[in-house]
Amino acid sequence: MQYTVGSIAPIFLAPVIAFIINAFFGRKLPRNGDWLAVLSIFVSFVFSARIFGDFVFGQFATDYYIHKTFNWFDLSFGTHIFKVDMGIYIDNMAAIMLLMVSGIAFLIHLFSTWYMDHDSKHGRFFVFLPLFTSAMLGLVLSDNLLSMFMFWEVMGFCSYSLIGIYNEKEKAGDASLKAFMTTRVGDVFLLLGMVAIWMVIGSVSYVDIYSAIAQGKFDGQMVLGISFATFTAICIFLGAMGKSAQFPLHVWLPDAMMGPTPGSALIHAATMVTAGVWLSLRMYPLMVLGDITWFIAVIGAITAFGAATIAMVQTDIKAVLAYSTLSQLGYMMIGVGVGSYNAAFMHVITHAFFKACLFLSAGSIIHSVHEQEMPKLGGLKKYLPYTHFSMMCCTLAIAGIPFFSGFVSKDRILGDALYYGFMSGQNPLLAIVPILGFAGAGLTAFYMFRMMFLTFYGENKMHHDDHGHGHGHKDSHGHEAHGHDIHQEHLDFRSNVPLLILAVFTLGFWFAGNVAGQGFGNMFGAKNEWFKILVEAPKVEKFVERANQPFGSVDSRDTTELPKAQYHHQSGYAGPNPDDHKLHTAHVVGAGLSIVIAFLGVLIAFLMYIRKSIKPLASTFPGITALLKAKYNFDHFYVDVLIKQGLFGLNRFLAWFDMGVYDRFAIDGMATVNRVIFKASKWFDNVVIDAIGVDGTGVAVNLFNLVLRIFQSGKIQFYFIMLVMVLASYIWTLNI
Amino acid sequence: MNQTVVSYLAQYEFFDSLLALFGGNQGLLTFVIFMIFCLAIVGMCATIGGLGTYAERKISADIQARIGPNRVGPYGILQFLADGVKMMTKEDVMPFSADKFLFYLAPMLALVGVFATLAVLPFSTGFTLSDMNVGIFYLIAISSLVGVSVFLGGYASNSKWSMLGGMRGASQIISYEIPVTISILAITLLAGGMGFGTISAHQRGLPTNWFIFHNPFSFIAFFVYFVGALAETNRAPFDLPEAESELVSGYHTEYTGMRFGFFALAEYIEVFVVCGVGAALFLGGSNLPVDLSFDIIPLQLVEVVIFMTKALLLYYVVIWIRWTFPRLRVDQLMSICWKYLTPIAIFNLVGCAIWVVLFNGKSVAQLLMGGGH
Amino acid sequence: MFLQVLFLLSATLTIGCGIAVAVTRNLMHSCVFLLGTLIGIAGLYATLGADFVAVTQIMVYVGGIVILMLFAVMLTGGKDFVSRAQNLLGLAPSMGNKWTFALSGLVGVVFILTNVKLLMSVASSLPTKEINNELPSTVNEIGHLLVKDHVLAFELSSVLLLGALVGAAIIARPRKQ
Amino acid sequence: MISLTSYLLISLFLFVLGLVVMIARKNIVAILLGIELILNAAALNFVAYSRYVTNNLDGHVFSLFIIVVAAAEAAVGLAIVIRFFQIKESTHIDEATQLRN
Amino acid sequence: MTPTSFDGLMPVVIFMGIAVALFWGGHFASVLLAPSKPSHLKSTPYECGEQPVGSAWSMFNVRFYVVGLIFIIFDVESVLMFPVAAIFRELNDMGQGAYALIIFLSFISVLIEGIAYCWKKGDLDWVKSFQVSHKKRS
Repeated sequence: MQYTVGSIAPIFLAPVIAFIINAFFGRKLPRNGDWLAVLSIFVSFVFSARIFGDFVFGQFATDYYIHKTFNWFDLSFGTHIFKVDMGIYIDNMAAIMLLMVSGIAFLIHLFSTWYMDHDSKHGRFFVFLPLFTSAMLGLVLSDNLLSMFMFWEVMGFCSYSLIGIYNEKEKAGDASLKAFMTTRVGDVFLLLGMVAIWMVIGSVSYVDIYSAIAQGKFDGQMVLGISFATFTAICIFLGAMGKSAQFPLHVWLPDAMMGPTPGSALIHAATMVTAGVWLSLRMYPLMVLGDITWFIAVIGAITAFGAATIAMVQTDIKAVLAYSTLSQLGYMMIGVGVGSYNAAFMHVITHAFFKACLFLSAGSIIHSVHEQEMPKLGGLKKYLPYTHFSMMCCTLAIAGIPFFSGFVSKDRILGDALYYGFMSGQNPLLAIVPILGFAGAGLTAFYMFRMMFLTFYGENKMHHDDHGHGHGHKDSHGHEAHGHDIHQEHLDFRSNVPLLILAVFTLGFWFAGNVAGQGFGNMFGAKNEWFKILVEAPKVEKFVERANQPFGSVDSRDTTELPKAQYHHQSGYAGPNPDDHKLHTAHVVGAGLSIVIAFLGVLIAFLMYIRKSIKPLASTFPGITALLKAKYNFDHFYVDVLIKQGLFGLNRFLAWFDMGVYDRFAIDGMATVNRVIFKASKWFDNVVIDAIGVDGTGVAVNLFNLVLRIFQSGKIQFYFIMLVMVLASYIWTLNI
Repeated sequence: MNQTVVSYLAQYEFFDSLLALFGGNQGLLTFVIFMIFCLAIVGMCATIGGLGTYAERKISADIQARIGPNRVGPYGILQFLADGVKMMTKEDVMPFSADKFLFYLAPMLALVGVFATLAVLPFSTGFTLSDMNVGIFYLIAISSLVGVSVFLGGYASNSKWSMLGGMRGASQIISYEIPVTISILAITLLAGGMGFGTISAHQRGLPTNWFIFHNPFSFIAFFVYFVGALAETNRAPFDLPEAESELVSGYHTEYTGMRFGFFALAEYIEVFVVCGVGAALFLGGSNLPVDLSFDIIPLQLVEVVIFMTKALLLYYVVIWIRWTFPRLRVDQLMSICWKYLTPIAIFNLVGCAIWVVLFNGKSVAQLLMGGGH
Repeated sequence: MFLQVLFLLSATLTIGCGIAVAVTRNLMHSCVFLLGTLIGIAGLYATLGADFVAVTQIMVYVGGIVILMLFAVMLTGGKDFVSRAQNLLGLAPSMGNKWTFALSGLVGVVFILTNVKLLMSVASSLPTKEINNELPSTVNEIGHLLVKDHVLAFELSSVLLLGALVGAAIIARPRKQ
Repeated sequence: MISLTSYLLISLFLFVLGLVVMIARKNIVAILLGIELILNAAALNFVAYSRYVTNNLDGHVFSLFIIVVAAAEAAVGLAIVIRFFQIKESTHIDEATQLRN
Repeated sequence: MTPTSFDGLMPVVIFMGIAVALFWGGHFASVLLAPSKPSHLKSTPYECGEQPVGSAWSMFNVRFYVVGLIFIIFDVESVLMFPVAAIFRELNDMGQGAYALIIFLSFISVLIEGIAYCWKKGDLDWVKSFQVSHKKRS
């Protein structure tokens, strides 16, 4: 197969072109150019599908990859090498990811043309949506951290714009700012990690990093008292945490549902949050080298469980889905942490499908009934049969019911986690990972079915109190909300067909190659386990001897040289390593356990909300419910404690210092100093105590204040001074 | 920065004996040769500038059916010497509220800006003082010093008339620089270079090879250039900065004596320079109408004469225009520049570019005669 | 020999006028001294064989930016204004006094020292190239670079200039009160 | 022969002068003058390196673009100054304390 | 023996030197030759016989600045076009004429956009700019 850049670039460029055209001429185009966006994503999808076909069904060996670079700039002279290459890097993982992103984005675009119809922000929405998608595709295509970081930031900007698209609503503005600022925290660390990597190996390309790891270039380097690899790995993982909304930096994601629902679908499913997981997977060798996988696993477990608990008490459909995303991201991180590379990536893919479908279904509901508070919904099944069907498929998938994709991927992760926590001889405290994981799985089943039952079953409350409530407070639709004659849903290629297509992919056998998923034998033969064959953690050794392909070259490597690896299910676990048996056991146990837990969760939900034989949570445990409703007070902590108490407090203190102390003692600035010194010397003989006690203090405070005032001056010229001084001190200290 | 008058002379044998005279010090010899030529050119230009004032008065008198200067020398031809002596002996008055530093600096800047342009003026193929690769571009650039000097002269006087004239003058000069530059850009595009040598080499031979006749666009470009050049040198009908009837004398109202003389000198030399540039760019420059296979110094002198003839003919046209057309209003001035000349100049540039691509750079004459060199 | 003379002249003009820009109180004079500095830098470019850049320097700066600055000084009165706002350290009543100059001088000295330190370390590792006095024309090569290697920057610079034109025209346009 | 270091020193000195202007003077136009000095110092460095270190004219192109950017910056900067002056009747930099009005 | 290529700059410096020398020479000549009887009235700025009121260094119309602004943008654009124009024929001879034309025309088109914008907004009108903008707003 001959690959040139021309056959890869359209994946990324088509949405960019759509973005540019829509940004400048969108208003003049019919329908604000939404068809253009859809078309461009379809072009991406076609090109991605070609790559996917070649990598998965074609003759490419398992570890085949395309890597093309061009020189971005080269400022090296003499012995100073300062050279940055940009390029594209496609391996199996990227091929799968590209297809997933472009495919789901295409369906979401298609759905959005229906959902955003007659919306005031229709045009702007279709400016940012293709850009968002293109940034994600570019991120997947990137061969180095730097260009990845650029796309990363573009995505950050796009998510900011999409979340805050109803910028006339204060809440949306706040949410978008929150998303932007919170991810910035992670990005700073990511940048730091990139700079650190650059300092050691002089490149941020993935393959360079892999080969540097293989060659041991990271060994023996220390920074801040910890090993360099650990330092960089932590920095990069913090970046991933910000983007993937892991535990301390998770606060932005639930608020991100302020935007239009398709935008949320894109953020939650295909693009934004998976970028962090993607980065962790790409940098997996570094994480292993830095020995922080246990940290990743713990963070993931906390996120998975914590988010699941919060999701139990949410009443907003989208909020439930948002917290379920958080929870599932936690599972992905658990997967990365416990070494279940394959399953973690598979969970990215499966989750993308069912979460996109869930969000689109929620969008469908909201668009149909203009309500998203679950207590006010109910009995929608007969009005929205297609939505109900697809949402039910996805719920089954996310809950981990066998035969569905979520079961396959999540339970592989959980099986590995079980092994990791109990059988691999790790620190016994790490048993918390599988415990929280399984608990979270049960909760997932519970809250998802709670959502389903409250929304689609029971009696329809919409007919009774039409005027009791206002609009759904999310999307400002053009038409009035009070005429709640819920229209019977018809099959429409823009509104339901995307849902149904996505629902098809919630079946497990697409990914696992057999019907049941792992742990129950291979009914249809292990050769269909394409996912396990194709995706594996990067083997860093093979990157040591590599040659850069120039950007314009045709990919001419002999692709059939290496046979495609075979995955033998039996031999895979029955190898010479005695641990393999334990692993197999763990998987079987884990699978069984999770099925039981999942059905338990469904049962409780059924009893609680259909049969009503168990009292709802709120009445049983009011305290816990309040805590959960407050989302563990994280927002309160960040806003009230960190910002209001900490930052504002510091501000107030400085202001008090400025106004109260400084102005009282030294109104005239330097003149007072002089006067006070003069007085002090004059009165030194007779009023020593007075001088020291009163004026001396004044002088001291004054001088101290002078320093403080300098730092708070707000004068641009002073900042020039500081800039130069800091730069100079930096250079002198580092002794460059 | 390659061809200079020194490198031209160096191909003759007497250069070596000259070099021996200077003890082999090539740098010194270069300097001396340049100095001689520079002084000669300055002398010539000063004379032309002086005669320009005379010619102006005489021609205007002819046009207005008067006699004009007729007392000093035969036909009053020594009038300009008398004027020069008069200026030198006039009292030097400076307004008490003037900015002394800038008051001195302004005429000097004008002189520097105008004189520096003379370095690249192509009097002949060999006697071009310095045929830089960026020749014409350099000329445009350095002559923009005049704009600064006009502004500073007006500012430094601290007189309302001067200030108004200075502001007007500066904005007029910079405005008209744009159509002029773009017209010259079209010629650069046709000639494939900015050096006067390159441009001249493309116009060798019969007048059909001149750039003015190269294609319809360059024909228009010449007139755009000429009008723009008139305005850049503050000549009538664009002499608003020094409009006698409105602004007394514009930016040099407060200048007397020698410094006024320098402003006037700079202005007249600049007119000569833009006429020379027009001749060199559009009218074939110093090229003989026939291609000769040999090159001797007298031939260069013939070329100088050809160049001067063309330049002075343009100079005559400039004076002619001054006494024929009424002065523009200031809003007309601006609209002519920005709404007529600049779009036309851009149109010409685009046309020339397309012409070069379509007809492979051949001129109309070459196309008509089928081929060319 | 001539090159050295030209270099010395240009360097003197550059540095001398640069100092004058910094210390002259009259803003109009500052602008005129800036003109000297810019012409000096053009001379330095010329000694480096960068004829096109040198002429561009004169064309854009002398013909354009300085005139624009002179206009701006004229339009803002060119006077020293006493700020009503509170100043840094309660110093600096108007445009620069001995305190600010002392402070900036200190900063400048620190900066020079730092840079000299950097230069010392870099200069040793700098490769030296054969310097020839016969320089080919830079114009053609710059032209080729502009249409080949830097064509995007070339086209984008026109957009930048358009943006600057539109933005500045909007800001500066006379408005009806 | 003139060495690279002499150019670098001139450019360094010019940069520092620009810095001094930007720090010490209070008129916004004067600060813009300082910025011009700094930009020129940078452009000079580019050309000097282009002549003495590299074998191509990329440095020239870079300084061309610096000049372009400087022109754009001066145009917009001075427009802002003029507008500022129309509002505040002053060009003192410390008067610039508000983002609106 | 060939002269060094920098010699081409020498006439420029010499001419500038001559200009400065001529200026100061003329100045000193006039100092020597001209009478000097300064008086206050003589050194008053000329205002057709009226007593000048106030300084001339007052604020001017902002239109001057707008003209300068348009000029500088066009100036810089033409500067950038010069090297491209200089090699245009060369490119055409190399068979890249169409490419060069596209590059060149796309650059110029932005220039034209600039002038069209200013034209439309009335920045090119010297006197009428107020009325035009007034009309447009009301």
